[in-house]
This record gives sequence, C-alpha cells and structure tokens, in this order.
Amino acid sequence: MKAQLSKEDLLRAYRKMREIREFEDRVHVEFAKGTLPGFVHLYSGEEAVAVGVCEHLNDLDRIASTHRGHGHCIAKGVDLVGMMAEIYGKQTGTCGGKGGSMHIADLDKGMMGANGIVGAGPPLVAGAALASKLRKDGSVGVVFFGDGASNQGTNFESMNLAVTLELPMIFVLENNGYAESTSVKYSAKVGSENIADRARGFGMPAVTVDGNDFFAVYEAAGEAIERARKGGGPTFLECKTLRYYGHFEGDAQTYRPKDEVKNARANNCPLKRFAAAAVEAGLVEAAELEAIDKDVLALVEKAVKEAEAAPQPDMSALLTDVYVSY
Amino acid sequence: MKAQLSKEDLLRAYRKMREIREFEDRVHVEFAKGTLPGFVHLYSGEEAVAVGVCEHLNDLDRIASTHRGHGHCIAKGVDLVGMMAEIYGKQTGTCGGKGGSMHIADLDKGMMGANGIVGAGPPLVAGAALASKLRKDGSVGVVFFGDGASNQGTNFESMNLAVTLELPMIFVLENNGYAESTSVKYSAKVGSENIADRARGFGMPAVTVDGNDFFAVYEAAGEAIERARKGGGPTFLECKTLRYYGHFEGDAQTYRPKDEVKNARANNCPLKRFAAAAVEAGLVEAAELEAIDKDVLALVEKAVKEAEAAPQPDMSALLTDVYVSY
Amino acid sequence: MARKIMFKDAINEAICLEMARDESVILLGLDVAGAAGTDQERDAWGGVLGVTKGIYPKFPDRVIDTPISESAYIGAAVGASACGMRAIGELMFSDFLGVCFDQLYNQAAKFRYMFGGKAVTPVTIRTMIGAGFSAAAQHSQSPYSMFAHVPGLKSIIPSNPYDAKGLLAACIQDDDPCVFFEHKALYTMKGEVPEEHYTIPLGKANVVQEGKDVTIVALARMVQVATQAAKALAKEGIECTIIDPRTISPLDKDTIFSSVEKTGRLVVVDEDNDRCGFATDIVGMVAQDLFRSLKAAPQMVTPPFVPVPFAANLEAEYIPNAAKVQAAVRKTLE
Amino acid sequence: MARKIMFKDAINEAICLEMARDESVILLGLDVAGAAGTDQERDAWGGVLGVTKGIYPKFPDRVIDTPISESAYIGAAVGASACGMRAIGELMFSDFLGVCFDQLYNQAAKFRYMFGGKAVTPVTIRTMIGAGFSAAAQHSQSPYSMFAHVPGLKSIIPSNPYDAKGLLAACIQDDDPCVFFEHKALYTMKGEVPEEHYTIPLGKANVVQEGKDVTIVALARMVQVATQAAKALAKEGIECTIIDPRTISPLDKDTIFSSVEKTGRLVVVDEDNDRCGFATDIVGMVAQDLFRSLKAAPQMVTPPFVPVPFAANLEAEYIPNAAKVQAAVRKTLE
Ligand SMILES: Cc1ncc(C[n+]2csc(CCOP(=O)(O)OP(=O)(O)O)c2C)c(N)n1
Ligand SMILES: Cc1ncc(C[n+]2csc(CCOP(=O)(O)OP(=O)(O)O)c2C)c(N)n1
Ligand SMILES: [Mg+2]
Ligand SMILES: [Mg+2]
Repeated sequence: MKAQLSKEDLLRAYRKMREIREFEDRVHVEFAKGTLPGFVHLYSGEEAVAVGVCEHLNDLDRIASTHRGHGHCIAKGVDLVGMMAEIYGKQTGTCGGKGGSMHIADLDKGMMGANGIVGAGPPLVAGAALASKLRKDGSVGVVFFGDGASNQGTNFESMNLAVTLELPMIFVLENNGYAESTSVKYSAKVGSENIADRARGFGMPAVTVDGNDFFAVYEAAGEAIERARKGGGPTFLECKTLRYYGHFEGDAQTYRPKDEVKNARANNCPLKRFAAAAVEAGLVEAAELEAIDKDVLALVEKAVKEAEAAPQPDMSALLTDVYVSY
Repeated sequence: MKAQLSKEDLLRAYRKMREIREFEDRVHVEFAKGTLPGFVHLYSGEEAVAVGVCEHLNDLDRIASTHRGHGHCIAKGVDLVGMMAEIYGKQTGTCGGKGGSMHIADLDKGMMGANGIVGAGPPLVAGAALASKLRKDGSVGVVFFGDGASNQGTNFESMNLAVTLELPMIFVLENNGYAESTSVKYSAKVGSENIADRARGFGMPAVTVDGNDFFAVYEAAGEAIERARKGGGPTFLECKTLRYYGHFEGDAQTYRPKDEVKNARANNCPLKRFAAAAVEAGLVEAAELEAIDKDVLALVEKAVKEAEAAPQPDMSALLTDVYVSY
Repeated sequence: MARKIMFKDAINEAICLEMARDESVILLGLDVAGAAGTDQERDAWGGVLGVTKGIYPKFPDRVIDTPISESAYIGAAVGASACGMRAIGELMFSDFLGVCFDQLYNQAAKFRYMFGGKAVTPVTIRTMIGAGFSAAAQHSQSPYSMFAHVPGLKSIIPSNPYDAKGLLAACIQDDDPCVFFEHKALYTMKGEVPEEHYTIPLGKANVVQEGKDVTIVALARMVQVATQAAKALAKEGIECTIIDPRTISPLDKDTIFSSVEKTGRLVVVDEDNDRCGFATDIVGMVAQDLFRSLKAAPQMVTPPFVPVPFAANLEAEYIPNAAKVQAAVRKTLE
Repeated sequence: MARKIMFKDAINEAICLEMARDESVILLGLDVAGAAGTDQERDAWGGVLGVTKGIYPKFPDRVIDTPISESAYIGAAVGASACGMRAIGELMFSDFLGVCFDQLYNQAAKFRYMFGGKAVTPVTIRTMIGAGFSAAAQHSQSPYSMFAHVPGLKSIIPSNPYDAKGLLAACIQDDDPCVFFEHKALYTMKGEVPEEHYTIPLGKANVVQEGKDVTIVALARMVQVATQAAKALAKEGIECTIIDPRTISPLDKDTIFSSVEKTGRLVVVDEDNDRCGFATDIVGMVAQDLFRSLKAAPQMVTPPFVPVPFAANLEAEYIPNAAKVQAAVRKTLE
C-alpha cells in the first residue's frame, strides 16, 4: 500500500473496481434472461488489473483492449451508462449501437477500442505510443491482452517494435490462466511459470505481479508508466488473475476445477482484498466503501433501465459512418 | 573438428560448400551481364550454415528456406543443373521455369521451397515436423531464416507452437547482420548480441555459434537434430555469418563498412577455414580439395551452358499445375 | 434415408469418417478438443460452438489444440499437408483471415504452380461465415469472394446438412487446398443425411428447384431466403429456378449458364457486398458470355457496402431477405 | 508545365510536400530510409526501389525504418493515425498483404463504423503491384480487388506521374484509410508534373481519350495497353473511349456509365484475374444498371486464372496486351 495514494485516490480506485464488478455481474444476470444479444465476455475478477493500471493514466494516454473489454473501458473513464446501452444495441450506446460489447471505444477518453480480433491491440498501441513519442507530450500507450493473446504474432512483433523504436508503451498481460478452455500451461510453456520471461528475451524490463492485488499492480504499473513517460521505453507487466465467469456467457466451464471460482471469490477477490487492506491500514473506512457500493448499484440499475428504455438505432444508421467522405 | 566425420564426410561437406560458392559466384557474374531475370539473392559467404546443418539430414527430413535459397537447396541435395535452368526460367528447371530463383523446391529431396515471403517458412516446417512426429519415423523439420525474418510474427508463433507440441524442429537463424540495409543491431535489440536469447524465453534450448565455422555449426546442429529425432523437441540455433554480395543483385551496399566483405573473404571464409583446419589436422589433403574445386567448376559451367541452351517452357505450361483437379 | 441430423453434426460426422478411413487426416485448431493443459477432462469444448465435440476421444493423437497463433497453426496445417498429411485446419471465424492469410494466399495456393506441378497440398480449412447473431463487424462476415479470387484455392460453401457432409468429405479427400465455409446460422438446421460415407463432387451445382421464368443463384443461408422468395412468387405464377453452386471455385458455370439460357433472367442473392464479390462475379460472367440470352438486366441482391452492424434492427436490414429477392425477380420481369 | 519527371519521383515529391505541410505526416516501412543501426550514412536505400530516397535527410524524425514485422508496423501506422497522426505505411509489395491484412481489414476499415462515427483514421498504405519483372508468383500480383471489396477502405491506382502525385497527396490529406497501389513498371514512366502542390479528388475518373464506338476501362499499366490498342483500332476507324477510374473505391460510376450509355459497348482490361475481380465488378454493375444501353456483350481482358509465372515467355503471355484488347473490342462490334 503506497504512501502516494491519497484517500481520494483510494476511494476513486475502489469505486472503479466496484463499477466494473457491478456492471459485469449485472450483464451476467441480464444475459441469462436472454435479453442481451451477441458474444459477451465478462471481466469480473480481474478488476485490479484494469484499475491498477488506468489509475495512472489521463485522457491523453491511450489504451487498447480485448474482447473482454468492459473493465478497461470503465477504468479508462468511458461512461458506464452509454456502455450498457451499447451492449443492448441501442441508439444511446457509446457507439450508437453499431459496435456492441466487443467494440466499445471512446477515443476522447483515450480508449481505442475493445477488439474482436485476438492480438489486434498491440500494433495499434505501438502506433499510439509512436504518436506520443513524436509529439513529445509525455503520454503513453498501454495495451491489455490475455495469456492466449500473448501467443499471437502481432504481440511479439509489437514488443520488438516497441524496443526498436523505444516507444512509451506498456504491455499489460492479463494472465488469467485460460484462453477459452485452454490452459496457459499448455499454450505458453515458457519454461517457467511466467510469460514475462519471454518478454525479457526481447530486451525489455518485465515483471510479474499478483493481479488480484490492486496495490501490487498499481505500483508496478506506476513505475513502468513513469519510465515510459520519461523516455525510458517499453515495459512488460504480467498480472496473474482469474476470471469469475466463463470465457463468454454460455460457457459450461467443465475445464475448470470445481471450486476454482468459489475459492477465488472467497479468498482472493481483488475488491475484498483492497477493502480489507485499506480499512485495516486506517486509510479508508468500511462505511465509505459501503456507500460507494450502494451508489454504484444504483448507477448500474439506472444504466440498465435507460438501456432498456432507449430506442434502437434509426434505420438510417445502417449506411452512415463508413467513411468520413466517399 | 569432430571424430564422427569420416574423410568421406569431410570431402562431401566441402564439395557441397564449394558447389554453393561456385554456383552463386557464377550467378553473380551472369546476372551482371543482364542475362538473368528477376530478383536474385545470393548465399555466398554463408555456406557453412546450410551445409553444416544439412549434412545431418536425409530425404525424409524437411527443410524450408528463404528468398536466399540456393545454398539450402544445394545442401539438401537439389540438383544444381536443374536449379541453374530454373533461375534462367527454362523448361528444364527444377520447377519447369515457373518458380524461378525465389521458389525452387524439390519435395522428393525434402526441400519445401525457397520463399518470397519473409517468415513464411517457420509455420510450414512446424507442419512438416508435426507430420514427422505423428508418423513416428524419426524425421525432423529444419527452418532456415534470417535475422530480419526473426522479427516476423510467424517465426515467434512457430517457436511457441513447436514448444507446445514438442515438435522435432530446428530453427536455424542465419544472422548475417543485415536485413536488406538494416542492421540487426537496430531490428533486434534483444539486449544482448544474441537473438538466441529471445528463443530461450520461449522455453527451448538455444545456442549461438560461429556460422562461418563449419565444424561449430555441424556439431551444434547434430546435437539439436539428434535431440529432435529422439522426441526431445525443438532447438534454436543461431549462426553468425555474413553475405558476400548485396541483399540482391543490384544492391549498392553503401550501408556496409568499406572493407567488410573483403576482410571476411580474406580472413573468415567458411571454405578457407574448413580447408585449413581439415588439411592441418591431416584429415584430407589439399590436392583432394583442389580436385573438388575443379570438378565443381566444371559442373557449374555445364549447368550454365545447359541452362542457356534449354528451351523456354512450352506456352501450354501457363495454364497447367494450378490444381491437381479442377 | 430417414435420419435427420443437424448441419453441425453432419460436419462432425464427415470428419470422423475421414479420420477413420485415413490415418493421415488430422484436425488442428483453437479448442477443437478443449481443456488442453488443465487437469479436467479433454474434449471440453469441441470448437467454439461444439462442432467438433466428441472427435478427440476417438482420435486423441490427431485432434490437436493449438495456441492462439493462426499463422503458425494454419501454416502448419499447410506444411503438414505438403508432407503427406491431410490436415484440417480450423480458422474459427473467416473474419480472422487477415491474421494468417499469407499461408493460404501465397503458400498453399501457389505451391503447385511455383514448383512446376510437383507439390500436392491436400489441406482443408474449415471456417465460419455469416451474419445474424449480433456478432458485429468482426465476427459476421462472409469473405469467400477473396478466396475465390485466388488461383490455387478451392472455395466450398454448403447450404444444408446433406451437402455439408458430402462436400466436407470431398474436400478432405481432395488433393488441392480447400476452404470450407460454414454459415453459423445453419449449424442447427436439420436435414436428411445418410449415415454412410459419401462425397459430393466439388464444382457441381445443386439445382434446388426448377422454374421457367427466372434463375436465382444463391449460397449458404441465402438458399433459404431464395426458396422463401420463390414460394411467394409461385403464388403469383412466377416460376423460379434456384441454383446453389455449393462451390464457387471451381464454379459450375455450365449449370448456371444452361439455366439462364432457358430463363433469360438472372438474380444473384448474396450475403456479402457486391464490390468485387460473388454477385458481380456471376453477373459479370453471364453478361459477357450469355449476353444474347438475357431478356432483362440481371439483378443482385446484396447487403449495402458497410461493415456488419451490431444492433439487431440494423443487422436484420443488412442481410438480404425474401422481400428484396422478390422485388429483384419482379424487376427482371418488368 | 513543361517539367517531366518519373512516376517514382512524383510519389517522392508528394510525400515530401505533405510532410512539409503537415507535421503529423510520418512514413513507416522497411528500409524506407535504410542503413538503420549501421555506422554508415542513413538514407542508403529509400525503399527497395529507391522511391523514398532523399526524404529521410529532410525529415529524419518522421521517416522510420522498422523491423520486418508488417503486422506491427502497418498496425502502428493505423494506430498512430487513429491518434492524430497521418501515417504513411509502406507495404513493400501488395503480395505481402496476407501477413498484415487484419490491421486494414478489421481495424482501420471498421473503426469508424464500429465506433459509431467517432473514429477518424487517416492512414495511407503505399504498396507495389504488377507483373512484368520476372518476379514470379509472390511479387507480381495486383490484389486491389480484395481491398476494394472492403467497406471502409479506399483503393487508389494511378497510371501516370501526374496522377500519382496528385492522388497520393489526396490520400495523405484524406481522413479515411487509403491504400495506394503503385505499379512497379510505371516507376520509370516520365510525364509532366507541376512542381507545386496539388491534389486530385478521390473518386473521379480520368477520361484518357474519347471515342464514340467502345468504352474501355483500364487501370495502372493497362491504361497504356488500352491506349496502344485504341491507336491500332483507330486506324481501322474504330474510336475508343478510354476511362481510367484511378480510384476503384470510391468508383466514379457516373463517368463510366455515361460513356457506356453513349457507346453501348464495354471492354474492361485488368492485370488481375476476373474471378471476383475488378473486371467482373465493372461488367457486373454495368450489366445490372445499364442493360438496356448495352449493344453487345461486355468483354473482359484479364490474365488466366493462374498464379503469375516466372519464365519470361509465360509471364508475357499472362499479362493482357494490346492485341487481346483489340480482339475484345472487335468482338463488341461484331
Ligand atoms: C485472431 C483471433 N483468434 C481467435 C479468436 C477467438 N477468441 C476470442 S477470445 C479467445 C481467447 C483469448 O484468451 P486470452 O487472450 O487469454 O484472453 P481471456 O479470454 O482469457 O481474457 C479466443 C481464442 C479471436 N477472437 N481472434
Ligand atoms: C513479408 C515480407 N516482407 C518483406 C519482404 C522483403 N524482403 C525480402 S528479403 C528481406 C530481408 C530479409 O533479411 P534477413 O531475414 O536477415 O535475410 P537475409 O536477406 O539477410 O538473408 C526483406 C525485407 C518480403 N519478401 N516478405
Ligand atoms: Mg486468458
Ligand atoms: Mg540477414
């Protein structure tokens, strides 16, 4: 738990994590009712990663995300109400209902998009980081990607490119142990437990942290981002975590040990751990956190109600937004 | 210099190296006359790599090559006379004149093709090695690629796939210091002098050897191939070497230090080094090597003459060989 | 042949039969078995929509889960096939072609030609196409025209369970690189499928129904849309021939041409846009070769030139429907 | 405007002018400067055929050599452009599209639509096309039809130095993703090019010559072939209109259509095969929309459906030539 985090910081970080959890848990419930369309991948359980990293970022900093993007969006400041409407495919959604869960983006917030293509993010963020570097505005690019995605060629190429061009870029590996039903032990037998070892071979600093420990992520990310802002080049940050739901909604999850999620929820929940540590250290009060919980609950409820009530996109939207001019 | 190499072995290896050198030097001369079409990339200077590796291989073992493929073809036993005709675009060429310098292949010899796409080889050889593994015939797959190609995503993905599936595959990196005009110091800043370090991060054994020392390559390749044949999985073998000509014929090479090639030819020529070592150790006689030189000179002369005299492909060849059946 | 099974089970059956018949047939892809590296039972997924479920237990050595590295494993399927295997590589969604296209475009497709006829690369790529699932712009495309454009590749697009089984078996047995496109909306379609092994020749269209007035050409799910339209039109006395080419490369020009020669009218329905797509391909070749037989302007019913939208109402409008096909048919009769 | 310069110099000039005008313009690619990491002078290559030579010394920070990692650097060009830059990414040969296509196909092309109109991605990809250099199957292709098929991308194909400069400038200034195809056989073509800055609007065809009998549509090097054919035909009294669309997406349908309305006859000449290609695209849309104006079957002059062969005689036969165009024109007049 770092001195540099003020009470305000702590409460804001907790709120973000709670927003993600509440949002995802609610989407899970709504999806089960059959009211939500498409493929939906939930981020519950991994909140400390997105928030631990994004708490260091401002709107000029860019992130790119994955198919499991809701958490990154919320952490980067995308409006949760618009996100819910987007997932419902409504006109009021962040992308006017044309993108959906896998394509939420908000460039003004520095959020370059969730992405349906595994491994698409790293090159895009390399470009963002190159823009940062050329503009000399001290901004950075952060790419989030999974253990499965870490095997995609785009990711390796981008690591090398970031080293070659000394880009202000952070590679945040969310190692949740699975790519769909495939264990990371199979897909990335790097010879150790840590995929970060592979990044070190590319000539960049690489660290592995407990991704369920907000403070560990926050600290490591802070160091990497600071270095990048100062022209020190890219860093690889591996965060070990776990997703609480299936790969996507509808996944029977027979590939997981029976009590894996139950145990994690009970003993290794990033929100619970954060709360316990912060309260114990006397930095925040339990009641303050509970107040946030209530607030967020109401916010998500409002988001769902508004999304349900919102109109579908106007039919004319089918043909617009393909080109700026054509 | 290893005991396992009989005199016959040594003479054969030397002959192969000489064939490559003579072939390439002659293509260089012929190209300068303006008689040869297309893009031509010469292998002179790197002979010890192709031959040091391929001397361990038989026709069941597969290799895939690069744009700079002549050396690998010759080392793997492709007929040099047919190759020359192919480079001339003649009907008697290895591929009937339809492939040319960048696409010489001879599947019966386990030569899966030179390739115009940088980084195309590793996935193909992963497949060949998978076939070997499933057939349990003890064969292996070897992919040759350059320092530039080592940055291509396909290469990284294939390293990981080879580790995951424990494939009998050897990655032979021909680090000749340049990709076109770009230094490896720029394109692969791995934090050390050795790209092999990067491979180690993928969880496979990796070694770096002097690629101009036939015996060093031979020994390291032998170990790797042996391990692969026995089910021990993939190995990465980095061979440091130098090309004597430009990237392709026509390259002005202003990016090279003035005397780089001259010095290398004088002091670090793989053929000279082989000859000196073998003769000094009393394993072969200088006269035997000279006899080979003469032989090979005549062979290449014959190849050129036959290529020049050979007919162009029949016009009907334009439309054939697209499909087995259509 | 009374047994009815689903399209996806027909695919599964074809793979199993071929694997049983031929030891060189292998299956490579993401979670094609599932649970690799875990302590739980394998075969946990059978592909993202369960199409290959149950194959791993039968052929554990030959059903191979891979890391998310399409270039490497699709390329490995190509490479293995150039070395005597008959690999089936599963590219989960055809939308992902962009991460591995070179291994098909410049490698598999060209080996035989570049190598002077000496290469044989009997690889089969299975991959999903199609909109209608709110899967948005990167999981709903039907880019077979890009494959059909490439000399050296064959492109196969079944529209029903019977064809799916027979065509996939034919692909696996075929000595050329085949790309087999599976429309995800058809997976649960039921139809009569013989239990025994059979193949359907590549390059032979299916005449779904014959009618004297108009020729409709349609693929995959659009065959249903065309059929629906034809039913409605029949009530007005308009008789349609519906041709399902089933494979667009090779293309059964003869069947299409001889129908257009009879009807003089052509409508092509496609789920992909028309710019350099399948619809213009058919209309273009008919216009060139059968101009004198045409009684009216050939019509294309295709989506607008936009990415596939997410919102359900937009997506429904994006996909060609029977009403639009009816209108196009009527236009040829004006 | 008497100054004559080469096509490749026109391209170089367009890049320099845009870089000078706009700080956000950057150039990324393999050896676009050259000698990176060596102790020798930079700018050693200026791209594989020297097209960008001399730009690095002027703008050393913005001319960026990259490792051989097309997905990463083409993707970086896209990403940088989504973040306020105007990146020019050089994909050396368009044949290499398969190693990086996703970053254009699913990313650059779709951002704007998927993100509800909020993204602007003014990236330009420069890439070589064309046969005729004995560069064989993997370095001689002209796959622009695959790009034209993708909603969200623009495809630009200049045929002369003047157009090359003006169109490339327009691409760089354009707010949409543009793919700019440079025929390698045109690089040494000389033509009048003003020194000053100018742009040519994307989506506006060039009517190379007007003639009342037949409309010929051709791109890039095929414009020369068409012109040669037209000259020969003129001697027989056959007058051809030659239309160079210059950009195939957007396509200037109006210019093509109004010419075909006048001539009633259409020949499309293309250096790429016709299956789902540019030739069928034009013929298909004309057949649908202008059927009543057509006096004869539209004709396509395209290479056979085979990879590009290496041997000089085969390659010469592969590429459409004036004699074949003349025959096609005559066919429309039979
Ligand atoms: C190029 C590509 N290949 C495959 C997929 C299908 N897919 C979507 S998510 C996923 C697993 C990703 O695993 P990981 O990167 O570990 O992320 P996680 O789902 O665990 O967050 C796969 C295979 C895809 N969307 N894109
Ligand atoms: C995908 C792709 N990108 C770029 C090229 C152009 N190209 C051909 S060879 C080469 C350099 C290769 O360097 P390296 O791998 O070190 O091999 P070397 O030439 O040194 O043997 C490049 C960039 C290509 N053929 N394919
Ligand atoms: Mg994961
Ligand atoms: Mg090199």
